[in-house]
Amino acid sequence: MEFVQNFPFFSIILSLFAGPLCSILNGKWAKRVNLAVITIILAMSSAVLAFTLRTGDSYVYMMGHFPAPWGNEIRVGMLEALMAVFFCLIMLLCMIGGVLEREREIESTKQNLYYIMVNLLLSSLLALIYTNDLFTAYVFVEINTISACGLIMIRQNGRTFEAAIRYMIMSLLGSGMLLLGICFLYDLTGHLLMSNIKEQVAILNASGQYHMPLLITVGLISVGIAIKSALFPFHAWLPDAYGYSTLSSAAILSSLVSKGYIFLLVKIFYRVIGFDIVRDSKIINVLFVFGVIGMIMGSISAIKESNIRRMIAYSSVAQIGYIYMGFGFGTELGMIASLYHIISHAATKSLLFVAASGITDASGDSTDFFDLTGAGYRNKLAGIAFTVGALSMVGFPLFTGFISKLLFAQAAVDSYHKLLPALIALAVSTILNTVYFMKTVIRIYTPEKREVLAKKQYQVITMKDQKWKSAALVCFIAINLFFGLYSEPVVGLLERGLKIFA
Amino acid sequence: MSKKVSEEKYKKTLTYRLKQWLDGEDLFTGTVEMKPQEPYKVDQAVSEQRHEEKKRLLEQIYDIEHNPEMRIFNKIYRLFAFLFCIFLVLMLLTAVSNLPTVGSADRPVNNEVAKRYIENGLQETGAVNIVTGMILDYRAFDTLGESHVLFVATCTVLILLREDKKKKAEQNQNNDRLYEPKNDVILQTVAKILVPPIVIFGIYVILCGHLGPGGGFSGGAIIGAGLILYQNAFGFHKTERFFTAKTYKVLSFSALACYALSKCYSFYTGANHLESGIPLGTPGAILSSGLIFVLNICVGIVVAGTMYTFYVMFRKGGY
Amino acid sequence: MGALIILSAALPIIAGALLLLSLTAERRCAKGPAREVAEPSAQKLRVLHLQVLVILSISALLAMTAAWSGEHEITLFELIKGIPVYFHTDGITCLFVTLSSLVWLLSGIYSFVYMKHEGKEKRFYGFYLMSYGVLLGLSFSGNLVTMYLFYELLTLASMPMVLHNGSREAIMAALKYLFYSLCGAYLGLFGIYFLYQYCDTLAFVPGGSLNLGLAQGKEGILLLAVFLMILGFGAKAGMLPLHAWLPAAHPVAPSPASAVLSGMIAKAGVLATIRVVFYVVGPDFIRGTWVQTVWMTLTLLTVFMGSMMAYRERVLKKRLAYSTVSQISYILFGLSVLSPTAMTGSLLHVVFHSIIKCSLFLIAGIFIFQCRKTEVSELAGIGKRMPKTLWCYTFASLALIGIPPASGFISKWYLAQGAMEAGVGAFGWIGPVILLISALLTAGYLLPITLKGFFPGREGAGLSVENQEPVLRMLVPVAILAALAVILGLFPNLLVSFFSQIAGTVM
Amino acid sequence: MNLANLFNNYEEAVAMILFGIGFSNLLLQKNLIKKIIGLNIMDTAVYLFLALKGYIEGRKAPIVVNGVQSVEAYINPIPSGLVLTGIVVSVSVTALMLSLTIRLYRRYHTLDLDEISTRLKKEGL
Repeated sequence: MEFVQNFPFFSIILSLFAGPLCSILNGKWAKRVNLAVITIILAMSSAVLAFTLRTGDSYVYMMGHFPAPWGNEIRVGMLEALMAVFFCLIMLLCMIGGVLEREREIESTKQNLYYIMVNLLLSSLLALIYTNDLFTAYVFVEINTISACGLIMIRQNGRTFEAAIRYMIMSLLGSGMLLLGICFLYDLTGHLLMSNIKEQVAILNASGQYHMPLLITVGLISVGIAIKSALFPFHAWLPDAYGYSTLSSAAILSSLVSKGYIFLLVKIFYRVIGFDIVRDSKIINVLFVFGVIGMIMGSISAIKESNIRRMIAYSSVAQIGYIYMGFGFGTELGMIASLYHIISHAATKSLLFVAASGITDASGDSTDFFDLTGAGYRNKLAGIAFTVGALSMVGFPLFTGFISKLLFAQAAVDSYHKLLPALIALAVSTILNTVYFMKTVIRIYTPEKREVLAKKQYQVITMKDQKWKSAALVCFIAINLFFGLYSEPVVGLLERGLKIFA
Repeated sequence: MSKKVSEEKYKKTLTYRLKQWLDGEDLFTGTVEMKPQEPYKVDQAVSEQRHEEKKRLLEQIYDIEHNPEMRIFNKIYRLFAFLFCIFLVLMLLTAVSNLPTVGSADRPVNNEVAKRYIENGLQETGAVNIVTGMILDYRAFDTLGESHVLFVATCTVLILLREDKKKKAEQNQNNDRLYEPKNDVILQTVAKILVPPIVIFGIYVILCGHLGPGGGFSGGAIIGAGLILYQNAFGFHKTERFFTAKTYKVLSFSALACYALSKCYSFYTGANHLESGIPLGTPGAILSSGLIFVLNICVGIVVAGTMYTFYVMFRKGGY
Repeated sequence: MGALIILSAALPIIAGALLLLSLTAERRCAKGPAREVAEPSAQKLRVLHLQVLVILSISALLAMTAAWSGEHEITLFELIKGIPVYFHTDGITCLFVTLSSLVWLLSGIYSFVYMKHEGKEKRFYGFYLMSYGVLLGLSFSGNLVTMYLFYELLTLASMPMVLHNGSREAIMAALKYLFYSLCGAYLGLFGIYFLYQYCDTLAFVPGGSLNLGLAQGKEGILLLAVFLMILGFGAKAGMLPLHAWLPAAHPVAPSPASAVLSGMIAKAGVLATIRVVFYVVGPDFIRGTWVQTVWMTLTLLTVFMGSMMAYRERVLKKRLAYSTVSQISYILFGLSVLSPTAMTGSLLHVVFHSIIKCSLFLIAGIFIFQCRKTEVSELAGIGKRMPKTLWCYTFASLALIGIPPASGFISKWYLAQGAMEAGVGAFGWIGPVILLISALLTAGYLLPITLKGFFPGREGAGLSVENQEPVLRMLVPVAILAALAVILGLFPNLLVSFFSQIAGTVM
Repeated sequence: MNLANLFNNYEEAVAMILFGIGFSNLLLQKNLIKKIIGLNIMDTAVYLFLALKGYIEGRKAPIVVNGVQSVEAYINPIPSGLVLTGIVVSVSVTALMLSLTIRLYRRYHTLDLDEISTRLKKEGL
């Protein structure tokens, strides 16, 4: 067993350990520790990715002295490694991008608490990515939920509290159903480890025994996770949470947290239930329908929104709709499209949040749509970055959004019955996206009247004023371009990873 | 000859609009704010007015008492939610009605996993209490996560309730009697008598976690209860002599760190098939079952601190 | 050979990017709070012009050689599985490559002088080169997705040329242009999703690669998709109903920019439409369907409306813009008739219109540059001052109107003939009639300038004396273009045979 | 649903009904405290359900007494462990919810969530 193979476990335990460590440090040191930890984990995960690419197969890592099914274990393939690398990257950039806001908006004595939350969030995400045990997954889902709630409400105003409590209620409903589903599965199969459960489920499915409970279990788990990841009807908490929490929280929440749950759902589909069984159960049609509705409704409410950050938040409702639509196809291609969209949406949405904050900085911290007039000239880089993000969101070629839209179209071609609704939904939501994103871009590039400028005294922001944020923005743009142009290997990697994922 | 139409009337007509459109003036008035020709103005007054309008609108929309649509919407929403709950319960009952019978020994749950836990648990973990052995050795990863759940919850509570602002703290000092109990003789006497046994019992429960019912969580909870009782009786001044925020920080950090590191060690050795040199000792003795003993203590410390911290935060927002 | 394609397209893009980068670099080292770049010295400018000229000519040379030396193809890389970025060359490619090289070179030479009074040369030439490269890529692109990619890029690269002078109107016009093109392109994308599924391949095959067996029973939705694509790509070609950006964008752009804009970039829409209709879907699929009818109606409407608008327009460049709208719809009408003759006609008209309209815009630029005149009414008596220019203008307009033997006549003849023999029912005669009317209108809105210019009558006092002929570097390109406009009309056989052969391959 | 079996494991049925009650309280109650109570009912129901998984008729708790180590002697230890873990989770979540409620109450002097959000929307924007 090579030493590299320990890295997934190390990365989990390292971030887990960094949490309590931050509790005894002051804010500044906590920040340094946090950044260092994320960087180290990024390096380790890329090493793991390289390793899995070399071996081309996934391996099982035993947590403790007892093999499965007696002990815990984690399982690492290239899909997991890729996700880990990507999540670390995005989280690092978000943390770098949001430095200023954090220092401005968080009480100085509570800074370190924020970094505790981030560390534990990272560890729980990694655990969700790697774990091979359902109950462990449940425990870390809870960590994920609570620390996400902490991220929301660290900036203390009424909005965030309300958002946090709505978020908690929703996700508690979700995790209740998830836990119940896990109990059912345990009762039916007598195992908690995913692989063993799958064997048992296959036997049950063959014998036709316990068909009904199995169906209900799949339903419970899918609905539970759908609730937790803010699928359309359950998104009430989302706009406030993303719109009013501090910048890095908004970016991380929108790009990573919900994605962690979604990845868990993929894992459960493939590794626990078996995808063909899921396909035969009608549950994915429900997911499809809600995904499509979410695509449209999210965009519509985004058009109606006049607060730029809330607008971006609503657009991520639509994007999550895309992802679930991809699941709904119930095909390999659809799953790959969704996985790719997880990546591209994470890259783009965090870019958009950071850029939007840059723009609002240049317009007197007002997020109101009409006050952004001409902000693109006052903060050039942020303007460019926002334009890039917007173009990527509306599926402009060269950027990642275009690729995922193409992949969705390809997937739609495969599943005959869902073809028409899927394509029409794609087209409609693309047009809607164009409307509200282009509207914003046009607004931020509409020159402001001189007298208004004289009255409002906006400050002009250059790259020197916000070094960190600018660096993050540049990296984000680079990532978007990379995934837009060089997507072929990534998609291929996703395919291979998905093959050995089950 | 068509009769002359006045300018503004003409401006209203469809033909004029069509002409505009054909001239390519702008199709998108109002939707994408493209008004190239007449200069666009946003001065203070306009924006003020806009905000005013928004406010009024919101006033109308969101005061639920006088907004029938809202009320009806709420009613419908609640109705649907209720129906959903009913549906859920029915589903679950259906599922349950198809589950294997409760209490029978031949259900899928009772498989080789439980068998090994029971039959070899004592030898493999050294814990007489099989459940403890299971959660702290076989499935220790869950428990690690679980104690961190507790920790992160404490941190959120600190975020929400800890008063760090100077003047707030002073206020608390001023109306401190609001937090301090009257010197209640009965309470204090009872506390004098009760607190030591409670704490000692808690310690006993923690230490014997691997021998009998109990363990870190229960024992820690008991100790926390003892601390809370003490605080109630004697007030913050006395507790602050031995238990402050700093104490809690250090304790919880060291406990969690110890927990994490030891588990890290055992996971690492286990995964790499190395022999962990930790002696299991003789089953039944206090100093037995290797790491489980240590872990119980760590968990106990964390839980006790957390319980007390919850209480203090809810009560006062600061130690 | 394949490498040549990439090279010729990449060279201008990279060069332009480098220019822009150097611009930002200058801005960084520029002193002062305003960070304004000092106006470059004449020396610097000459060097810059030389660079631009060299790059243009080199890449033009490469592109020509790549295009004219038989059919090649090259796959750059796979965008996603099964969708490569794929280039190949055929007749249409040759046509567009040659034309755009010609237009870009000539208006480039012209702009060396013209851009003096616009300023910000570096930025302009940066985007000028980039859009040239992108246009080359567009005409080389060998499948639908590649074409879409470059089509969008073209919008992005050409937009800054519109907003060059940075005035509020310019910016709004540019954003309008952006918005219209994007929306059009998305209508196209929706179509691509469908064709992707029902075609054997996305690559361009003469006569189309639509798999009718697969499309069985799905005709309705497919027709809708095709229609949307025609509409969407028509946006760039200024077809109703998405034409509104053209008259807004042209007047504010610098004259060389508007020359290439209406000369070639608007033709990109035509190119896309040709590719979709004749190389992917295939003309047989939409012949005789409602799509063809609606398409023809729209184009004819545009033809008529455009010339009407041009007729009642005061500002010269705006008038020319409207005439572009109508003239390009001639081309689209010729395509929509779906007969070889008409297609030959429209391809001819592509060539002629590019040359003519380019020269006309350059001349309008001369008027602005020499005597700051934009309104038509102000141009009375201009012929006294700059007869050569006005003669060029006259020849060009004659050609555009289609007075035999000038070039416009040939193309319109083919168009009308094709329309009549195509068997498209009423349109067989409605089309030619409308073409005729609009030709008259064209005469109506172009010739008065000549007349007033040479025979100002009493109003000639408007012009002060010192307005003289422009320098040769401005005059020569215009002269060349005007001459071409006439000469090609005199000896059209080569072009005609070439285009009819192209048309023969697709129908 | 076959009723006979439903009556056989009526304990589980009770747990499910409890779950439903808790769920609907968490979803429908306006009062935050009641929501939290609902949450606890829900969790408890799940733990009851989980504990029932381990129960085997006439067997003892899994603590080895005088060396008997046969499967027949003890109930299944796994669910008990899971319940332990779950309880801790629910404790933490409850604490978090309660402190959030406290903060909201200090701000708005009401426990009605709709009321709070209405006020927010009125004051906001």
